[in-house]
Amino acid sequence: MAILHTVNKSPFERNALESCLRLAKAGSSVLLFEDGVIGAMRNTRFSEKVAQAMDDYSFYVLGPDIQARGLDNDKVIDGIQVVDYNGFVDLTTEHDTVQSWL
Amino acid sequence: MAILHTVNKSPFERNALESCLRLAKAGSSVLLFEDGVIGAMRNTRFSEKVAQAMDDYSFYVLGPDIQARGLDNDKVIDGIQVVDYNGFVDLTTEHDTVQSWL
Amino acid sequence: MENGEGVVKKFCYINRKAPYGTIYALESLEVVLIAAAFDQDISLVFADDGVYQLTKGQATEAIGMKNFSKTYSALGDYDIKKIYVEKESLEERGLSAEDLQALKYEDEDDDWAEKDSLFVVERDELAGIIDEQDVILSF
Amino acid sequence: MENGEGVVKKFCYINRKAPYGTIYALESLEVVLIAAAFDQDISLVFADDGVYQLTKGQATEAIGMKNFSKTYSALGDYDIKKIYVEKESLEERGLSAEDLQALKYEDEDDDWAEKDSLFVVERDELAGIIDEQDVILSF
Amino acid sequence: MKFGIVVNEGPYTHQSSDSALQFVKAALQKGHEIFRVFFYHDGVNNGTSLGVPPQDDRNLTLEWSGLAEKHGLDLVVCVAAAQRRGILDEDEMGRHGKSANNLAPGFRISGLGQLIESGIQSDRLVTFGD
Amino acid sequence: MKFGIVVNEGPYTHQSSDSALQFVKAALQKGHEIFRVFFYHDGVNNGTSLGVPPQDDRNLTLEWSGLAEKHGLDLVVCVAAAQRRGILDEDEMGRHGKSANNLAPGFRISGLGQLIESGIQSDRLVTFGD
Repeated sequence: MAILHTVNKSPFERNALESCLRLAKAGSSVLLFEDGVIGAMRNTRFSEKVAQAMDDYSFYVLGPDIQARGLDNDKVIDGIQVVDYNGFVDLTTEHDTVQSWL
Repeated sequence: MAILHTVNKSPFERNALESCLRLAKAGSSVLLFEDGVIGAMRNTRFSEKVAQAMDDYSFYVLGPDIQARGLDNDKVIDGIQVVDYNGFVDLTTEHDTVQSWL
Repeated sequence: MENGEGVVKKFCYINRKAPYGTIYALESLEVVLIAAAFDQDISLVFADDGVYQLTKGQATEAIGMKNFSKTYSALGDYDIKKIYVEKESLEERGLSAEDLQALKYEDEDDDWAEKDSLFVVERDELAGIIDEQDVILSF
Repeated sequence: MENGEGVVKKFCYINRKAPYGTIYALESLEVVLIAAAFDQDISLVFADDGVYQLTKGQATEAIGMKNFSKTYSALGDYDIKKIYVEKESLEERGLSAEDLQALKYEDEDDDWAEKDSLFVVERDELAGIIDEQDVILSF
Repeated sequence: MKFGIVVNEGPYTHQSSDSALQFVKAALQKGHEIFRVFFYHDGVNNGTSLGVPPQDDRNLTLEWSGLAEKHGLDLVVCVAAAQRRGILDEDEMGRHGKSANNLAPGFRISGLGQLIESGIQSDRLVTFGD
Repeated sequence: MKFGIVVNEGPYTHQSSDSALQFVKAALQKGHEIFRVFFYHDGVNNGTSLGVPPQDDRNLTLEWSGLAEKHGLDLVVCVAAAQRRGILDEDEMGRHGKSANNLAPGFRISGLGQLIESGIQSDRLVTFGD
C-alpha cells in the first residue's frame, strides 16, 4: 500500500519537497520531475537532506527534465534512480496511489 | 535613492522574502502584501528573522491583505507599519524605484 | 449517483495554500462540495499555509474579493466530518485551534448531536492518514 | 527609437526561476531582446534558480519543448554586455562559472575585441548593482 | 491499467501540460487506458482554439486535440473554472449571450463530477500542476 | 506622478490582477496619472471578453474595461504572450485565420516595446505577479 509522491518544484524556490518529506510515510517513494529535479543533484544546499531522506524513501528523478536544465545524470545523488517517462508511468502502476505535492 | 522592495509570497511557501532580504541594500524598504503578509506576523517561524532584518530595512505591510486572511493587525511584529492601498501608493512615490520579488 | 456501482474509495483533499493569494483554496472547496454528492469516504487535510484557509474573521471587503470562508462551516451539512489540521503547521505560524473556525456536524446516528469535525493532529498521525488514501487531490 | 527624447535609464532584468518549469525565463528573454532596440542602459541579473537558465548543454528533445538556451549567446550581438550572476547562488547549487555558457561581446571601441559579458559577482556587489537601477523587471 | 489525468495549469506558462502530455503518450504506448483527462484551474486554458504559438514551438492544444482524435481520449474542461477564465463552447456562448466561442476540437465542457468520477473509475489518478 | 503598471498573471488564479486594480484605483484617486497598464505572461488573460465569473463574484475584465473607459487608461496586452495563450483581436483573428476574437473593450494588443516605453516614460514602474 505504498504511495508515489511526486515533487515538481525546486527545493530552493518552494517548500513542496520539504512538505513531502515531512508528511510522506517511511517506505513511500518520491519522484522528482520538472524543476523538482534540482533536488536530486549532488553538492547543492539540499543534497545532504535528500541523501538522509533516502533511509526512509526510494527516490527517483526524471532524466528528460535533468537534461533540459543542462544538468548531468552523472551528478545525481548516489542511489537516486534516473527514469524516463516510461519509467514514470511504471512507477505509478507499481504504487497504489499517486500524491502530487503541488 | 532608496528602493521599495515588494514581497507578495508567504515565507513558508517560497524563497521570495529570503531573496529580497539577501539582495536588498541596507536602507531600503520592504512592503509585504498578498500572501506576503504572513511574513509580518508575530510568533511565526520567520518572525525573528524579520525582526532582525528591521535593523537594515523599514518594513511595511498591507492591512487589507492581513484582514482577508483572518489575521490581526495587533499581531503584526512591532515596528512594522500597517498601510492601506493609499499607503502602498505613497510608498511607491516616496521611493525612487520599485522592485517586485516575484 | 453516477459512480461505479457502489465502489467506495478513500478520497483525500490536501490544502497547502493560503486563501486569496491564489484561487486554489476556493476551487478546492468547489471540488469538495461536488464530491460530497458521491458516496465516497472523504477526508480534508489542511497543512502548511493551508491552515490559514480556516481562520476566523476573514474580511475581504478591502481587497475586493469574495469571502468564501463561511462555506467551511457548511461542510458538516454535506456530511464531511473528517477535517484534519496539522498541529505543527499551526504552531510554526503562531496559531492554535482557537484561531480557527469551529467546524461541526450533526451525527444522525446519535440523535443529531453536534460533534466536532475538525481535528488538530500531529505530523506522524497525519502522515498515517494520508498514507491510507486511495485517491489524493492536492491544492 | 520611440523612447522619450533621449532619456537613458538604467534597466535591470532580474531572473530567479529555472528554465522550462515555467515560461518566465523565455518570456524574460523576449523582453530583453526587444529592450535592446531602445537606447537604454541594460543589466541582466541571474540569481537563485535563475542561474540554471545559463547552463551549458541544455537538451529539451525529450520534454518536447523548444530549447532557447542558444539565444543567451546572441545577447552580445544585441549590445547587452552586463550580465551578472550571483556567486552564492551558483555555490549553493554546486555550480561554478564553468557550468555556464561563456557569454561574450565584441567591443567596437577596442577594434571589436571579444570580451566577457558575464560576470560572476558576490552578493554584496550584486545588491549594490540592483540598488542603482531606475527600472527593475523581475521574472 | 486505467489512468485519470488532471491538468491544473494553462499551456506554456507552466510545464504541467507538457509533462501530462508526455506522460499520457508514454502510458498509451505501454497499452494503458486513459479514462479521462480533466482540466481544472488554469488548466482549462489548454482548451482554447485561439492559441497561435510561434511556428518553431509546440502547439499544446493541437497536440491534445490530435491525441484525443487518435486515441479517443476524453478531454474534459471544468465548466465553472472555464466560465471564470473565458473558455466557452457554443452552448455556453448562447447561454451567456457571448459573441464568440473558443473551445478546441476534441475538448468538451462538463462539471466537477467528472473529476470525482475519474477518481472513482481510474486505477490511478495523476495530477500535473504548479 | 506617472505610473506604469505591469500585470503578469491572469484573473482569479492569482491575486495580482486584483492587487493591481486596487493599486490603480488608489493612485487615480490621489490624482496620479497611469501612463499604461501592460499585461504580460498569463496577464494577457485579463483581456478576454468571454469570461463569465459567478454572479456574486467580481468581474475583473469588466472592472479593467470600466476603469479604462472612465479614466482613459491605456490597457495593453502583449501580442506575443497573447498569441500563445489565445487572446486575439479582430485583426489578429484575420491574420491567423481564426474563427473568433475575444479581446475585451478598452484593451488593445501591441508589442513588448510598449512595456519598455512604459519603463522609460513612467516615474515608477510597479509589477504585480505570481
